[in-house]
Amino acid sequence: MKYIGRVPRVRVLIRPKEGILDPQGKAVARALPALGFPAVDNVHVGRLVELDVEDVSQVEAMCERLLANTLIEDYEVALVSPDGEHQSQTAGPDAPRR
Amino acid sequence: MKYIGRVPRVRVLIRPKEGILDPQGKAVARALPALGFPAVDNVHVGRLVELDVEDVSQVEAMCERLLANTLIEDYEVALVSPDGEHQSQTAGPDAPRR
Amino acid sequence: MSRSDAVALGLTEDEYDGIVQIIGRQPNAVELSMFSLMWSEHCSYKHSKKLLRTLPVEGPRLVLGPGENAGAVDIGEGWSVAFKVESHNHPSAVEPFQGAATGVGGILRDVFAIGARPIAVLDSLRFGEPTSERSRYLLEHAVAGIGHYGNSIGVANVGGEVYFEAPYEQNCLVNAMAIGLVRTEELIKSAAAGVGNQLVLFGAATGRDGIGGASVLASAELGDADASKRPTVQIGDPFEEKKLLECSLELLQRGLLVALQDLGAAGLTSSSSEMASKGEVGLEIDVRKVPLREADMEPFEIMVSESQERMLCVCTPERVAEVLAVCERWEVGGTVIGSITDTRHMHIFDDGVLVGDIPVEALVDDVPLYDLEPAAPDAPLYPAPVATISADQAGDPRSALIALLRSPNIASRKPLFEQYDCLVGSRTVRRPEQADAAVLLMPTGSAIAISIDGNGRRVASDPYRGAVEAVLECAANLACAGGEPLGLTNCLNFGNPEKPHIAWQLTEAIRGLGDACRALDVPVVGGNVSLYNEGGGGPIYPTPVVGMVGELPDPLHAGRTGFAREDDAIAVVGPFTPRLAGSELAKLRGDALPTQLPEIDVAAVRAAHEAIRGAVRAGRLSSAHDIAEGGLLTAVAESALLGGMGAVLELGESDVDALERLFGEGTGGFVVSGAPDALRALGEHVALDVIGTVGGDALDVTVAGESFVLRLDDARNAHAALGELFA
Amino acid sequence: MKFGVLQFPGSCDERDAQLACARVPGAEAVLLWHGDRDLQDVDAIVVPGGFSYGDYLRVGAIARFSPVMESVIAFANDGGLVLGICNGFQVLCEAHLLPGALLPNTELRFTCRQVDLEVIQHDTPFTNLCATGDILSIPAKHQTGRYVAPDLPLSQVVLRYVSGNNFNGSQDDIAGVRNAAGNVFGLMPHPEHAVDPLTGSVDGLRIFESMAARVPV
Ligand SMILES: Nc1ncnc2c1ncn2[C@@H]1O[C@H](COP(=O)(O)OP(=O)(O)O)[C@@H](O)[C@H]1O
Ligand SMILES: [Mg+2]
Repeated sequence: MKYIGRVPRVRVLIRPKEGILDPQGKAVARALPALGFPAVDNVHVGRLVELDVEDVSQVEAMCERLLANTLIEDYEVALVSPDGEHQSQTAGPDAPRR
Repeated sequence: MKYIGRVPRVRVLIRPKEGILDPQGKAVARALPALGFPAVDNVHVGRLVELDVEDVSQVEAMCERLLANTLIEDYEVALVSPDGEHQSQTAGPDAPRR
Repeated sequence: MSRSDAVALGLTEDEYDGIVQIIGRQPNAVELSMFSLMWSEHCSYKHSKKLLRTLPVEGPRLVLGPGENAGAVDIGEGWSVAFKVESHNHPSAVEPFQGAATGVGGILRDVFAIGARPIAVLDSLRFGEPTSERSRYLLEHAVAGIGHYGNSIGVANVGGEVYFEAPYEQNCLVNAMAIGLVRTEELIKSAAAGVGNQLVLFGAATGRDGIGGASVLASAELGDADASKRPTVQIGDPFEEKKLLECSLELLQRGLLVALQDLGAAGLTSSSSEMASKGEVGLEIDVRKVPLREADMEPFEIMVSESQERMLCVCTPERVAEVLAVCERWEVGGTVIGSITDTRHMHIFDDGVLVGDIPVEALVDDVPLYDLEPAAPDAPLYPAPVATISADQAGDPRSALIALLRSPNIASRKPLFEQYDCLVGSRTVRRPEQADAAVLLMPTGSAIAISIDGNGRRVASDPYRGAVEAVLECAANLACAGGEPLGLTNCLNFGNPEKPHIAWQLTEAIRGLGDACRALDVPVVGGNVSLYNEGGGGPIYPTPVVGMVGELPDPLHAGRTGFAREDDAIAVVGPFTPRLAGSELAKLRGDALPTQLPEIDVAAVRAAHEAIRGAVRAGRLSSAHDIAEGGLLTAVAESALLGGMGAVLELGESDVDALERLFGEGTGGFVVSGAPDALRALGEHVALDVIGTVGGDALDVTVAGESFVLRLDDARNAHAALGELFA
Repeated sequence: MKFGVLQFPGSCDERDAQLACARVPGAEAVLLWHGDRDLQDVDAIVVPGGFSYGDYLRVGAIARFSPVMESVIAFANDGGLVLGICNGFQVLCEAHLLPGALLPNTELRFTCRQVDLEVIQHDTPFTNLCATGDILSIPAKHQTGRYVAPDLPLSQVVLRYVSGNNFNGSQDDIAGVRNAAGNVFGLMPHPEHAVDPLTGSVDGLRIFESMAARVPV
């Protein structure tokens, strides 16, 4: 890993599960064309959690227990460098590919 | 670009600007140690917007006009492939590096 | 589809055989999924219908009784008030925020489905003890979900109740009651009529939400591997419902509809077949016309989906364009999905291909009704509550009072109800904690009083008398605000009725409910039944939740709970015989539940209600509060805290034990305050005992020669204990 | 005096605002549909409370782009009086008619509570019937009312929460602000819910009456 001696920064993306109603995504999808952005599709709104954590292997457990509501949300965990680039990533057990 | 003939999928990460109180981040930071995850720091909670858009160059304008409120939020735009990997990214005019 | 498919869907083998006999062949997947839902307890009331028929459903002010989406009572000048309570227990146990939110959404749709504008919501909640992490989680999220939906849609949440008892640990209860306002002549029914008329589905698109039991079909048909086809949690979208509400009311106001019906449990299946059954007609539906959120849904999935925020209406063919235009103005999707026929069959098509054909009667009316086999238990059904205070604490009146004020069943509900908008609509004359019932201004210039009640522990102790008490407590709350009951709704939350002891609880409770309603001359306008509330830990306390709407002619004279004037006299009023058995104090010290509650003289209690109501309406009382959990002293403390004024109490000699006098519970008692003359006048109509004076900043209590003082600040700290659960 | 009250999909308090306006002697109030650009010759605009467009994405973000808001922006730039209440305040901030933004309450919870507000400026079109230092008792009810405005000039602060009443965590206890010109005003508490002694206090009525006092009849 790149950041030996530094605490890794982790990014968690949390989205409504496929098939679950996403009222926010629906509202944004309706609004964008009216603002002059017609060619938009498949809009979804989710949450972003970023944190510094020593033991990255714990993040999945954090997601399962607190950060995501796995009944209705999928999550995806990525390690980020300080300039925001991805280093690696893992996804929740049954994250769909959208 | 990789997806000639396919509509690109774009991911927008929206975060509270530095210096703006982030009570959601704080609440997560407070809850995690109680759940047995003590070594967590610098937690922030933001929004994730994902959409398919033909003309990716429009996304910055969408962010400025609707998706983010640049008085209080920074945003970052990334192109994603269908398996969730980053292809490239741009950040809002004055996104800080955290 | 075979017997085993039917059993997997929750039907019995006999029921399956009955279906085969009625339709003369084996049902296919679409038909069996429709039967399994319509013949479920939830839709058919097969274990409770015979008992419910014993409830009184007539009254001079009744406008709409049980059977429609909500009941309604007349409040004069051409206006009616519609109301109903409903449970959303299981979805809330799975996902408390969305479960509670969609519970509110569902009961609101019931109210605007009859053409009434929803004006208020109340909620009735039961959780395990807050010492359990899971109970705290359920509480926090259920309250947030109720607030989210009601606040966002702009319907005031004006009251409710919450109890914490161990038997609800595995099975929380989330009941919501909605109140609506409607011009009586504009009430609309749900009976489909007019062969050739069109069936329009409007509102949200249909997804795989809440495909509960029928998920078995999904896995059978689609293969277990296809995880994305699994049924999903219903997500509430109050914004969509707000538009749906305004759209529905505008459609009605323009006179465009023949019938209107909401989509609730069992989605399109139950809404359409019930409309057809009531109108004695047939229906054709083409599922491919239903707008879908996910393109690849099977016909049976479309028929049973419980996606929220959808309505179904019938209009004449000439009106379709206008109906769709109104939908468009409100940005609500609207689509013709079928029409009315004279076949008295449900014909389900998939893009023109017939995929289901069921006689309406078979689906809706031929469901077998079961007789219960009640048997009184000969051993206690529930373990004694775990003691949370010592015998010494319970024996000392001052520390017992503090413990009671702190008790989760008595502490101030402010941390909950502050999360609800109680004001929107500009009708709220009495907000939570201002009076024992919420009071709302009506367009006639008069007002209504509303309350919801039901102490499960008392019903567990004595199902008949406990249910009578629930009705009386609700009416007592109304009386304290000055309201006279017009109608009652109820939600019967019980365990598995196929078990004799649960059947006994249910039978006895419904008998109590009926007797109490008859004794008060209050008709039951509707309600809801939620059975099989049992987790690993055994059945819940039997919990009939009672909601009542009453009227009061002059909102200026709505009653108040809190003391309001220094030097007022304080009195105990009514035929009150306090008993510690089954009380909150008994629970705190870990006493087992009694096997019986004291006999109730309902006529005397009714007379007390009338006396209190008369005095409140005449503006002669400064405060009125019924004595409930925690007994007399708790009631006095609550009036003191809510009014911000102390009291000096002097209880003389009595042969009743001091603890029983101070903290014993029972029905028929009130604490009132007012000018000494006014109390004397009240005492001519009802038993009344002056016990003290309002004033100071403490509760200064002398009972049987012993005195103690509790400063209001200390009482207030104890009473704020629920705040810790939301920290 | 003719008030216009905007109505968006998801507005909740628009009828309450209409009723409140109508309590001002000689005033009438009409609803203005979000999709119409015509302001019907009103003398003042009220952007009411509620959850326009479900408050999805970000409070007020979608409503500010509705057709009626184009007219309201022009009306405001012409010096017309515009009052934003709760969600209306959020919409006006998003539309840049008022400085700042509203963020989730520090407790992250919806809270409905009667609050005390101190009048900081009485010489505005919205508070001219108050005296500086007056305390108004008005209910507040929202989940996203933490006002943040990094460079707000003090001169634009019109109302503050009295100490102990700022449950949302607003910067410097700011409860109500105006624009630099003074003709646009927004606040999180709901003056339209404080206009009738039967349902609460009447302190909110002074805001509507102040507006009428400024508009030549
Ligand atoms: N779950 C709830 N939701 C909304 N309001 C509630 C809830 N629980 C209690 N309240 C309100 O709090 C106040 C006090 O409640 P409670 O002590 O249970 O009253 P009571 O003893 O008369 O039944 C009432 O105004 C009631 O309507
Ligand atoms: Mg009561």
